[in-house]
Amino acid sequence: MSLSLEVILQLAILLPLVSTFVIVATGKSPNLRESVTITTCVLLIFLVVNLYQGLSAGKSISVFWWELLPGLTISFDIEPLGMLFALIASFLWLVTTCYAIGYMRSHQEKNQTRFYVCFAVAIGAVMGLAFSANLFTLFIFYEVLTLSTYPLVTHAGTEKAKKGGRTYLGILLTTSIVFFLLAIVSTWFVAGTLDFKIGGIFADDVDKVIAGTLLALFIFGIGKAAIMPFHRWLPAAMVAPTPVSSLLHAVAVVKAGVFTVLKVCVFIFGLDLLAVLPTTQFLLYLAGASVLLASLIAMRQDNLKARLAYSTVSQLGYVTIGALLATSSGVIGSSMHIAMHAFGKITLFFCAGAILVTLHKSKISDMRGIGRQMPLTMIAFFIASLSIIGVPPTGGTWSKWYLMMGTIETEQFVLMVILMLSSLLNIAYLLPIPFHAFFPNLISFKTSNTSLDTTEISENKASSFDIKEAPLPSLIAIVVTTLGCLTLFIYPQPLFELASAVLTGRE
Amino acid sequence: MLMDLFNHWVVITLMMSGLYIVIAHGNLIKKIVGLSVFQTSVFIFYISMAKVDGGTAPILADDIVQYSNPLPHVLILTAIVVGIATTALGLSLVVRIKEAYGSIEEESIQQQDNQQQDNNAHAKRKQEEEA
Amino acid sequence: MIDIILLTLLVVVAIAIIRMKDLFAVVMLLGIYGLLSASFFVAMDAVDVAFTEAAVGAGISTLLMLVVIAMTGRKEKTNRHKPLPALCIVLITGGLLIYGTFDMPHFGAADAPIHQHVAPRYINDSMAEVGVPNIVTSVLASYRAFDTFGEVVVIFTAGIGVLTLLSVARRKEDAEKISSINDSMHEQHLVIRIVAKMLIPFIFLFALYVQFHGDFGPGGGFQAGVIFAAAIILYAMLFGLNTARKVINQTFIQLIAAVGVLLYGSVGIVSLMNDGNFFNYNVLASDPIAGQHLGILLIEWGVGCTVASVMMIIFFSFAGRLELHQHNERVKNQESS
Amino acid sequence: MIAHLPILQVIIPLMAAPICLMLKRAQLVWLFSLIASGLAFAISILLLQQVMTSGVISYELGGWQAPWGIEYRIDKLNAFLLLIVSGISTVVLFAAQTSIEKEIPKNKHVYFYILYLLSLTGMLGIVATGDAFNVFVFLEISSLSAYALIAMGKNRQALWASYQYLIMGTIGATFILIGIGLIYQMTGTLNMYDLSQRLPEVAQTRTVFAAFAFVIVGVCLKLAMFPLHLWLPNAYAYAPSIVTAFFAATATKVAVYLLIRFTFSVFGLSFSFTTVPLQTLFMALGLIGIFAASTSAIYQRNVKHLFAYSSIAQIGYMIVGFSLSTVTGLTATLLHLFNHALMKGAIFLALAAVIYRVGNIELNNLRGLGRQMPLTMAAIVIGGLSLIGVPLTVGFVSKWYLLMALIEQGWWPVAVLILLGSMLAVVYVWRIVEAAYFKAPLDNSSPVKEAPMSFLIPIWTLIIANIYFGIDTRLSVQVAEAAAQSLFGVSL
Repeated sequence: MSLSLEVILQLAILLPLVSTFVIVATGKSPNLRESVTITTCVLLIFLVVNLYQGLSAGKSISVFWWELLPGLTISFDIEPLGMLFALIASFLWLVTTCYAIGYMRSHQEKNQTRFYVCFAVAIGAVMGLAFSANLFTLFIFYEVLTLSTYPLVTHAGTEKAKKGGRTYLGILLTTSIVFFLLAIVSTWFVAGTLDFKIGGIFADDVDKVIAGTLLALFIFGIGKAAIMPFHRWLPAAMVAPTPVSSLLHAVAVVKAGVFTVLKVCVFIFGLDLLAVLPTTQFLLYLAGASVLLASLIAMRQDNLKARLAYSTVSQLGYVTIGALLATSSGVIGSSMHIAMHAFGKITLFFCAGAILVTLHKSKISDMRGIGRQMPLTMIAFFIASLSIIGVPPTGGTWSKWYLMMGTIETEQFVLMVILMLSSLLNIAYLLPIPFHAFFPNLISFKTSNTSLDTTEISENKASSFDIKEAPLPSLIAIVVTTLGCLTLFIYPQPLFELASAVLTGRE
Repeated sequence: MLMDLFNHWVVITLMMSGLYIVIAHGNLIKKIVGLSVFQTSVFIFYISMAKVDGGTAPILADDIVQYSNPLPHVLILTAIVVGIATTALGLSLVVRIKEAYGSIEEESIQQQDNQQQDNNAHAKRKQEEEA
Repeated sequence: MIDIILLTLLVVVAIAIIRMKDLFAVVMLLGIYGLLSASFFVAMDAVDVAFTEAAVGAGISTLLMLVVIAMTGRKEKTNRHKPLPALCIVLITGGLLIYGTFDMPHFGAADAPIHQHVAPRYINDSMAEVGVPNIVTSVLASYRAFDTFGEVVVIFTAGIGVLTLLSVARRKEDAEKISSINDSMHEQHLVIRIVAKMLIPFIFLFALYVQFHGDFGPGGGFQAGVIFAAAIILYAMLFGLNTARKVINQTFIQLIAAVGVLLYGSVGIVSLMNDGNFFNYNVLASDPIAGQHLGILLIEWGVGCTVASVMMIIFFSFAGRLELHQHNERVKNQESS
Repeated sequence: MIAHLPILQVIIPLMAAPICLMLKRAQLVWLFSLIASGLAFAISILLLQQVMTSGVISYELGGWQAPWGIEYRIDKLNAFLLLIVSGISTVVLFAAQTSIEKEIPKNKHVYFYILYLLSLTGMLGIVATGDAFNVFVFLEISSLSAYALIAMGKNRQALWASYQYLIMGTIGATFILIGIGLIYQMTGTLNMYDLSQRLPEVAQTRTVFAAFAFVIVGVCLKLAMFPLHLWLPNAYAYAPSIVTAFFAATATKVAVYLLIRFTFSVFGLSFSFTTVPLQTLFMALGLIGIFAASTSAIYQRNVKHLFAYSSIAQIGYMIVGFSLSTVTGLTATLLHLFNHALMKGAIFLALAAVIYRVGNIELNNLRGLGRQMPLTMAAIVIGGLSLIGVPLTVGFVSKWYLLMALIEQGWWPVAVLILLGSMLAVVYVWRIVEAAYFKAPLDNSSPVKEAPMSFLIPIWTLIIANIYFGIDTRLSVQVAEAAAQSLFGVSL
């Protein structure tokens, strides 16, 4: 490869954006349009892998684009955490695109060109976000991501979709502009720079109260991390088509949020400062509460996607906790959890979408016995659930392990208990779904209206002789991500290396 | 001392009666009359500050030593012209308003506008419901 | 003493204006207000201003308002909709101004700052620098020529504004019908018509006198323009708009209005060409004083042209509208009867 | 000729106006006024360059020395403003011919261009002059032409709006006249620079205080600052669309300029902000203005009304920056002057295009336009994003500076309020986005075509400027900062 790594870095950001023009141009012929998308995905993965190799070889890759105001630049720099995020996002984009092709076609959605365009813009924004060298660049791509995903959320164009879109945009923009931007400006004012630096950018003698306030502003401002009072947008955004929910709300958007939280904790504040700030403790408990409460709410949801959404809110809390613990195992755990949860949750969403497309069911209570019709899907669902819960043989085990280690190291026993409790709750709200799918005749929890249940079950039985899986592209996608969950258990080495290099900078 | 400022105070009273007419009266012509009174009174204010005791009109002549200040006169000449320009434009607006609304009373015009707005809103809502 | 009396009268008139409901009376009172303030200006040694105020405040604006009232009706509706807030605003504003007066230089004091700074040069040196006895004219036309240019542009703007608002494109047969009715009406005033016919040339002559005499006494382009326009307006009122329109082509007056502004401006441009600053008349002729005289003469012409033609434009627009209005009323009455 | 640039800046559009009256044919007149405005723009660029390199330019009209004659005094501040006004005017004028075709009767087109040029002249004159009374004269030129232009609107409400504006505007101008009279009485001079030298001696008098109050109230009436804004929404909403685009982008800017000029240069910083409690008052009014106007904007059905209220809110931001009386605060205000001109110019031009095609500008008329007029609606969306202050648009740059200025002074709560205020902008901008992109067109509406090129070119020129100056901030920030510093007497 003759291209320099700097060029590749820029290409990785620009390629998805450039591809939008081609997608628009080929919008008339769906086949051509989708092959353009797929080609872009493959190319992007190729570019990112190249970058990864460069990083592994110990090269420093940074690009400077533009100085907006004196000292305030748009520039990019590759470090392990960003690399990790970019790898996951680019890989899952390919998978999701495959899935989306199957889903969108069989669902006969309108405005598909707009869909793919926004998709590409979003992934470009994620690349920019992952590689940004300072908070300002990150903020720009953060906002681009918000705006480019809005049309995806409201894709259906119905009144409900619009309402969901309003909540989505309202919360994300409000938090990012009112808190995040304020925090950025203040950081700029206090520290004089916004560059990400290991160990933070604040002077040693910085006023603890101000820094603490800033931390709180950051945590609340990064609405995409969905910490509890500002989590409403996530369930609201579930009105989107499933591929959108899966990519954006298992990978791109929410992970951009926690990624930003990690970045801010590690590279703006630095772990040393973080550990002594007065608000850290408070925010930790807030994140803990978010984890627990979201799990509890998830249990009460009957809509599958809503349940998954609340589960995501809860899992995001894990990452935030890991970041705020301010120890190396916490950070490693968080970084790995970004990846593990991404694979697990995207699989779950894929399955939910598959059920919706083939059986037109979105309520959990309607899903009894569907294991016979969609065995592959439901097995995948089961494995992914295990990963979310954090049980071997799935990747989720590792990240939860490190997170637990973090809580023990810092003697945050309350948090440890919370994490464990939440895992139990995970079991309670996730596992029954595949369980009932395969064994519909076991006694249900709702004994009062058994009669109703039985009739439903018999209906299900009547129609459940044929195996009726999702469209092929979607099915491939499900299989791939499920295998990902398993592989990450057996072979977490690259991830682990990247995650543990976060604090030292280079591998 | 008070007598020396007395002139100013009377002029201020004049200005304020003009301003009062503009604000308090609803008749459009009366408002313009008010503006005229207001502006003319400001002219009086300018001209009275130009006066010098024992001075004469600022036209040079051999046997005069004390002249009143010519500068405010110049300014007010300009301002008078500006005033008539505004009045003329204002009056032509009044004529057009009378033709369009059939009235030159502020209240009635406002009422008609509000009514029209309500009607529009009503029609819109109907349209929306149908759609 | 005379100023106190005049001021008192002004106050009385102002109160009467507030209280009157009959717009016709209000307009007449406004005319009186203009005249009284003109008299006050004379008492304050501001003869030029008095001249202008009498022509404008008492003359033109009263005339315009009367034309408008003829169209809109002369009754003001009784209710005053917000007397209390208005009173508050007025009291606060007035209070502030009165508060401001306490540190003001006293009325007529010769040691006030305005008599010490800037103005003395006009009084002492203008004869040598500009060479015109009327200091007001030299300040107006030379020291602050640009303000006066602005003033001409304001008048021009008003003319164009009134044209956009009131000009009517009417059909020919309508116009003839209207004019035939009007002509019959005007025939009643035979005596006045003959007297006016004799008077009008003298008014023109007077306008020319004021135009050129501005250097030495009160007067100048603006006053002359108004007087000139007044003569035409008088003619139009007595002989009917249509006759007047035949004498004075409407496009032609618009052209003159534009030419006036251009004439004024080109004096500045010519001084630019001669390496002087804009409106530096010194460079217009070999001798600075001669240059000043030439410059002032030309710009006063510019002012006169624009003012006279804009006044006519305004009057014709209003009166034309009035005619149309009356015609429409009559048609309506005929239909209803 | 270079030495005469300051006067040519004003004289060219001024002299062009009467010439237009002689040209008669509307198309010719349009071309001619476009050239005149373009020349003014070119001159303003030259002037700005000259001022940035060699400092203040003083031009004595009539060759008379400064306090006796009228002086044109171009410093960084007014050179910047001249650039904004003449630039926007040229771009907007480009679209005028097509736009007025449907909104103004044929026989009045020539008058329209004349009044437009006169209005431009008035604004340029206000900005360029260094003489307090000359300000009044040119203020009246711009106002009178504005009244007439607004009254040209299609509906009868335009007449009523214009009349109300006339009354308010004349009261404002007369207040300024009173204020100028009072300071003249105390100092004996009308020249702004001379005034700034002579005012400190008499600064403690009650007369100067009253003068200050009158000038400020008068200017704020013109500025449509919060409690004095009542004339603005109707005037903007019912005026012909081109006029709205022109005024929204320039007229209030000129008034803000006057406010800055009088408080900082004429009365002086120490008087304006120490003797008089201007800071608290203005900050409070600015904030209330932001919230009250943005909230009203949310409830408007007419899109022109909506953005008119948004303009009042944006003025609030400028006022807040101004009220801080720091270099950064003033820089923020000046930047926002420039940036807001770009956004509002673009948005109102795009609305003009919508009116040209659809004929109406209620929110419902926008339904489905995202597909039918994609380029125009995209422009409105980008302009709206800029209003919100999304990064990489100009709106972000000015918001950034405003926040910096507030934090610098420790006004944290105000910073939060400012940001909350921009959330209200999200709401009203999003109502438009939803209508345009996510609602099906009404059944009885006929499909429309994309706007013609004569609209798209100026609209997108402004939109690209919106993005360009959001990314390359060197020019705008450098000039705004230099202007602010020079007002504070900080040497560079």
